[in-house]
Amino acid sequence: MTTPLLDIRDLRLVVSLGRSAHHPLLKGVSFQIMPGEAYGLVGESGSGKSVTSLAVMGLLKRPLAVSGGEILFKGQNLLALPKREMRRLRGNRIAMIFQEPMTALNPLSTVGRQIAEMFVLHQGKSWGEAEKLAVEALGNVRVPNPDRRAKNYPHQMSGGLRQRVMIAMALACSPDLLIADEPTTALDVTVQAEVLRLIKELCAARGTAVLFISHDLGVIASICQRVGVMYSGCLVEENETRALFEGPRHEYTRGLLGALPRLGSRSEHGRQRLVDIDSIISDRSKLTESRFIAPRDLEGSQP
Amino acid sequence: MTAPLLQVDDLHVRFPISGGGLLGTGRRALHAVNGISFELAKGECLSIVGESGCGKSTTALSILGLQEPSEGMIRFRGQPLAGPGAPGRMDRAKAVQMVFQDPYASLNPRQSVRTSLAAPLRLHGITAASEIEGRIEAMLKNVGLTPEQAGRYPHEFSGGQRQRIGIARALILEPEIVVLDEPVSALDVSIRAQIINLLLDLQEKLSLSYLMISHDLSVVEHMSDRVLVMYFGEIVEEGGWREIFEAPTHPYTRRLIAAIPDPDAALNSAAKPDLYPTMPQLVGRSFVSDGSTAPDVFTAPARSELIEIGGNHRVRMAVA
Amino acid sequence: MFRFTLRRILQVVPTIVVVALLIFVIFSVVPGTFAASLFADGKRAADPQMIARLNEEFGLNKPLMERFVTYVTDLARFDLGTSFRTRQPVVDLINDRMGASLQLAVAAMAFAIVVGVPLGFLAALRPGSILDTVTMIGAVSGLSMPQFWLGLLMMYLFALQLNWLPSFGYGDGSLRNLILPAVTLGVTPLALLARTTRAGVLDVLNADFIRTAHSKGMSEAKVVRWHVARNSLVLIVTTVGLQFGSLIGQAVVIEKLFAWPGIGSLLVDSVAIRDIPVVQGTILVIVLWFLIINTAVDLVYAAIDPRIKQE
Amino acid sequence: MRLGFNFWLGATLTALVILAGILAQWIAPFDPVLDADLMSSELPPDATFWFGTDGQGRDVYTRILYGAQISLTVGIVSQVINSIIGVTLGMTAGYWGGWWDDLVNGLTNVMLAIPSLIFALAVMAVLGPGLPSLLIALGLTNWSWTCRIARSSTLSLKSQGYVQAAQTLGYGDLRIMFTQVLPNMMGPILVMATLGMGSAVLSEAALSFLGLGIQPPFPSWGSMLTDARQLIQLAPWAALFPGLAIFLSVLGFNLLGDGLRDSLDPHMRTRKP
Amino acid sequence: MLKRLTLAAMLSLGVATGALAAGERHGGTLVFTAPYGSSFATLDVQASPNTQEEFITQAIHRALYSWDSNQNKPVLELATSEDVSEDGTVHTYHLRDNAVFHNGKPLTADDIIYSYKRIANPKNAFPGASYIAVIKGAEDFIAGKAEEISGLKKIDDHTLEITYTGPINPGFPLMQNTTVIYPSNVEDESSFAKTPFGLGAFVFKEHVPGSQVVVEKFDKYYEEGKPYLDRINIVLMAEDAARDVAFRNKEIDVSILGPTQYQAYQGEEVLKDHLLEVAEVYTRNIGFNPAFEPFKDKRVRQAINHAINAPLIIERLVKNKAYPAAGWLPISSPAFDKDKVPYAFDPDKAKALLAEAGYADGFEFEVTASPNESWGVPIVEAILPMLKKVGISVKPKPVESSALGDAVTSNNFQAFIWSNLSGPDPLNALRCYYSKTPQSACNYASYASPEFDKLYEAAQQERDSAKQNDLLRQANNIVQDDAPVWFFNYNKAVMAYQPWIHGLVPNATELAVQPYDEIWIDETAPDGRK
Repeated sequence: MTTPLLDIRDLRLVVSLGRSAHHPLLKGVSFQIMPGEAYGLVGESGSGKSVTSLAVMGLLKRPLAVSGGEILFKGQNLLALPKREMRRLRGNRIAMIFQEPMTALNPLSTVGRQIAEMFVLHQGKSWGEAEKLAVEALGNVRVPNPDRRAKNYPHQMSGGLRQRVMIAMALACSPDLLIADEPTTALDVTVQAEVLRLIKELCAARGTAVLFISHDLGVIASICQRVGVMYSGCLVEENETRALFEGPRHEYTRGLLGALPRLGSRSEHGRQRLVDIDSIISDRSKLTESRFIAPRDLEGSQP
Repeated sequence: MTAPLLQVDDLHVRFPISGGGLLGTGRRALHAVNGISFELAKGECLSIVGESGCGKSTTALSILGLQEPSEGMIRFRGQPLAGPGAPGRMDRAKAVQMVFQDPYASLNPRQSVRTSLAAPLRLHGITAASEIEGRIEAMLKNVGLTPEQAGRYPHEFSGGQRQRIGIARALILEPEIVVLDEPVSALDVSIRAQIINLLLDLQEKLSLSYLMISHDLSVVEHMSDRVLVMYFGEIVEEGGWREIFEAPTHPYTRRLIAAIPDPDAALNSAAKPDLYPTMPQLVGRSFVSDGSTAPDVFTAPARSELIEIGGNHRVRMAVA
Repeated sequence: MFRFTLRRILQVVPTIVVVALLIFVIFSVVPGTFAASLFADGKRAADPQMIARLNEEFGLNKPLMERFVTYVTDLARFDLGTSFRTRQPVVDLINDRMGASLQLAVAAMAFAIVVGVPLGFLAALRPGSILDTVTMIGAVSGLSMPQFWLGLLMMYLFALQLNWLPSFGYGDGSLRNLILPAVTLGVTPLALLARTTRAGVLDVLNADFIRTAHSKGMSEAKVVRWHVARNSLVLIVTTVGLQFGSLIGQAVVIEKLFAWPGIGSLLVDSVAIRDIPVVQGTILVIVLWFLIINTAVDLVYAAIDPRIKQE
Repeated sequence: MRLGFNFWLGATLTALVILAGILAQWIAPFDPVLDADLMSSELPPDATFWFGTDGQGRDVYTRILYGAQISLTVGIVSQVINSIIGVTLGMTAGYWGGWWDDLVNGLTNVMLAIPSLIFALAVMAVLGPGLPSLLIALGLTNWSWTCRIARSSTLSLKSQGYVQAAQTLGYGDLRIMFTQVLPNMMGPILVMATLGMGSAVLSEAALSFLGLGIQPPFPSWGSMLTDARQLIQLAPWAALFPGLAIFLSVLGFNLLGDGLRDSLDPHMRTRKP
Repeated sequence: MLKRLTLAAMLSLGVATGALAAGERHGGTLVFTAPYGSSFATLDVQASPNTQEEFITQAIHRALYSWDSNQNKPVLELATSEDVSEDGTVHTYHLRDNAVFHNGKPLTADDIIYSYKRIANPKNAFPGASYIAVIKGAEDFIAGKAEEISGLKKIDDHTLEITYTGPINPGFPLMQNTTVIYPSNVEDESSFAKTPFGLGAFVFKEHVPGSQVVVEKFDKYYEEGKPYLDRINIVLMAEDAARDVAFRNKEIDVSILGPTQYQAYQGEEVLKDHLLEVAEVYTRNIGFNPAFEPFKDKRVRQAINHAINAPLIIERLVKNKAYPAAGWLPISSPAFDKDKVPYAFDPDKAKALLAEAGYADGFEFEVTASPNESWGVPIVEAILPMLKKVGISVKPKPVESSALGDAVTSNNFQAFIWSNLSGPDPLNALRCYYSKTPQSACNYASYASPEFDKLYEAAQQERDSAKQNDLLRQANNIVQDDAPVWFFNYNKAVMAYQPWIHGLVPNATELAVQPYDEIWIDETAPDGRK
């Protein structure tokens, strides 16, 4: 049995609303990601999936704060790491791409320079060298005319290209873990498909593990080997992707899957009603109190 | 033969873009919609799909009178709805209404639900307080809200509830056509199903005609009777939902469908290609674009036409 | 960039034309004449013949349309006319004063930038700190002070009580004379700059791309140097430009108080004696100055921000 | 809406000014104009004359109380005029667009290019000194920022669903502007007006200094300060208290405006110059 | 009458020139102030009617006559003597033969003819043309109807004959700064505005616009041993407060004081001994418009004069920097009646007079006023409660200074408050009450009194100055009795000077204007200025 690359243990997060009042955002979340594995976190808005990723990156800002648990990366607790050490990991070993590629890039700096920063920061390269490597990195994410594109500013690029720049930046130092927070939500479907394929292929080639966050079950299914379903700050179910789609155990997961209009599922005879999630879930407020359903509970073994 | 409920004939919309020329006064025209034509029948749900910037929203806005067409006719029951001889806002309001995409931006934060629903009624000559109250109550019930919630303000509602209010507002004047602009794309997955169900129920109950704008093909497949695929201002393919989804012909349509991240397809990687048989051979004809490179939006597109390739199924080809 | 520059410069033309028309209209209905103002101090008896003679000399008894045509044709030849009082070309008068005005404006702005921008920057980097609180209280107080009151206080403190600086006037144009008026005039732009810098830096710090920068593993100092500085510059440059552009106009009160021989006091004095060509010329120059600075700012802006040129 | 300390401090100061203005008739111990005894001129503050007397022997405290009326009138009326002009032009320009928008934009650029103090100076020269002239002068000079904000707010509101919905429901343009657009941009307009009140009070002082403000015997703070600057050595209180009154009331307006803005939109921090 | 003036003059002279015996010292820099605006309009002083330019004139230029502050009358300046014809209209001037312009040209009669023609030239529209108009034939020249001024006749280089329109004293008009003599050999007249050449004791050196004019000693000045100073900086400084600070900082050598500063300086040990005071020839007054119903009645006008406590206002508000006015002509006027008492402050009498006139319940009127602190809105504010006590409501109607002249000369007022020239020539001063003087000229209160006219016309014809003054004194008393105005005060001008300054004179026409060639600086001056 290999050690997990990322091992999140009972992570708790709060948003402080004043001197003593706290509102819990994560109520004890645990999951592991193996080296090279693509793990998906799926959930609706406010379920806590994005803050989980920010906690791993150490990018939580007030009023958000970790109130308990551990985040072990290669056995090292990131929460206890000195700032300087954490900086050395960030970008280098753990990289992240964000949802909005327009605002996530500095509008006043060329994309080439923004990629080059990675090489300067983590590999101690000179700017000249770094810019050359940046062009190479752009080529790697299949941006046509990379040397010309490197001199472009973000606004001169389409959304898809910008997201490729983000990917090039994130993968510049061949990190062990890539966190992708809804990286395709703002993109058109055809572009989304290309970006997803790119992430999948590049990570596979580098052996980079992926923590993929999305509200879209289809996207998750097309990229991840394992999926965790989050609801209201809790992980309610976790399973291998196929198993989860074919046999959801938790009532929330069942409701979610049933509520999804699926391509090709429309029958000959008129339109059928979709499953109303509220008709499946007996009581939303009790959802998170029910037991977390993990695969080992069902099969007694781990993948 | 009676006129179709809604008839769009050779609709063009061009936007003047300032900023050209030395003084910024030079104008170019952005061709947003390039001569599209379609009809909407009573009780039908017609969807327009396409990616951002393809002109689908502009088309909808033209029908609603929010965007002046540059050319072409829009007729409602044979009467012009836009352009010369068009009726005033008041008449159009009773013919076409719209449900907006963003439930957070589509309700006036300073008006209670009751005000939002009562004001249009008053505007259209219904002044009796009891009648107004009655219709509001009935409408709220229709969309799954309680009459007690009428006094509340938008911020007191969840996203799904807001969308219900938006639907209620669109329906309060009892229009025959409802334009649905991405009606569920801003909603959480679990809420989507409820709103889709509600829309389908209301269509049946009130015998509404829907014109839906969407990029979400799974929703489109689920709800539509007919589908128009738009690409850079033109309809590239048109047909019944079955034709479009089971026998997509235009390369763009095929790309679009192939790109849908569908869990079933993803998990059964073998399934997808089988869905689409090889492209039908159309002798002497070729596609103007395969939808992989963007055409210049500042010039009118190359000449092409829609070719009938089967019952109720047409696809755009270059003029031979 | 050339086209952009040319276009921005040409866009100034209609504005200046409208301003020219506007001030002609305003000052054609202003009560009082220069000739009558000669008797305002009561030091000589009014002389109707002389008033009539002067009014004729200045063409004030011609019909309004005729005067308007003269005004416009003169302007078209960049001729601002001749002063009633000094009988010199208005351009010369303004030339004489422009140096002092620029000195004052540049000194005030330099003071505001040198003090305001670093304060705003530091305040933004440590929001809620004592420095931040003090800076922001100082800034809002600075914006709430009647300028001439502040100038008077400074005059009495630094010139009379402490005897550190000369209290008034241009003197031989040395820095010592410049300090008090420049500091007084600089307080408002200083307060504004401190506030906008803070706000601008805070906005940048909250931007998504700063989160990206942090996610790259950048240190705080590098984030500020590589990403915050340049991006917040856009707002700072705009504020500096707007302030600098309007400073000459705002300096009227300070110039009056400190007897500073700039075009602001020229304007006020000329209004008082109804020396209309000077009034019109001075306002036009002040407006032109504002427009030039703003155009320059736009160009700098475009140099900083590549998005502008594409608008 | 969370309102911070600044807002409450500003609100308190503003409330004090308003109270002083409203209650002046009852709480002022003297008449601001007629109770002038030259024999008791330039007296330092004491139990009778809380803030001392001025060169005319009038009670400075009384005049400050009455001065609040003038300052408030100047601040509020000029800003109401500014807001009406700015909102009307900005909203219609943003809503209708086209040549009207171009025209309003051009006009706004012209107004921005003329420093407001200079424009006010010109208007005052034409109309002559006095309160009505001052209200007009200050009311005509500062609408351009309001206009810009109204225009950009309208542009963004115009694309909001509820405005489009109102259009499809058959509302007329004016009805949409007044029921859908205007109420939803009142926040920033109110902020502009509040901050504008402060600058109007300061402008009044500056114009008084240049001899073009409200003229005596009206006890406006600006003219009190201007008159008293001659007495700065003989009767410093006559200059100190009006100066303080201006400072504190403008501070009040500014803090109030800042507080409102921070609570309305934390991103709208950049203040108009 | 001269007694009172000389007394006042002597007092101040004693202070100012008391050290004369110690011996005048040559050298040094005088920092003088020009307090009437923030700029000099032009260096071409013929073109400027402003007091501000007199500070330059005084240094650089000379006119045919000059004002002798000690004798309190105009005296010959550029001529050593004059012959006057029997009827008093023809004056033959014998010009100084040692007077040289700064550009090297010696003074001749041509320069004077040239200068007067330039001033009267209709194309120039110079304000001084009105003064030249006293020369015969000048009116036609000004109107453009003649090529020459017929009254100007050159006898030889140093003899000039001038024929006047009447038996006037030409000293008053021809001593003005707008009638100074320029050299006739300058080609480009526009250069007068940049590099002026004159006959004065100082040569123009530098003009820093908006700041100062610097002049330096002229070696070939016609008066032996003068000037004493090497250099004068004439500094612009209009703000009282600024001047006060600068004076206390010893940055300037003289300062004209406002009322509050006068009071402050009097109270300060180091400053109080160096104040030069003089009764200037201006009368502050509120003019009543007889077209306004209540003012038709003499009793109402007298009542107002009785109702206002002018001495109190002068003491408290004007800080004693004025003399209560007894009538129109001021203390320094040769026709001043020292026995005439001012209107007494007597509210009861005022009420009685108002009741007699039918205004027992009072009335309301507006006073058009500029912001001037000594004769503007503040004074109206001060009379407001006083008149209220007799039932009259006063409303100030504020106007800008520049609009005051317009309002008054166009007869568009109920009442106005102003300061008006009432000297030094009493004949000219009382012209403003002569019924044939147009309202717009200076008969602002539209005064018309047959008795006054008779006395005035007699005075016009009288060649003997003592008799003339006697006639004018009687005429002045008629005006006082009729009260067409409220007689407020005569200005007391006060100049503070640094202790090392000597040679200042009490100039009743304008204290701020001083004969620079008389001034000298002693050893106690600061180093930079010695």
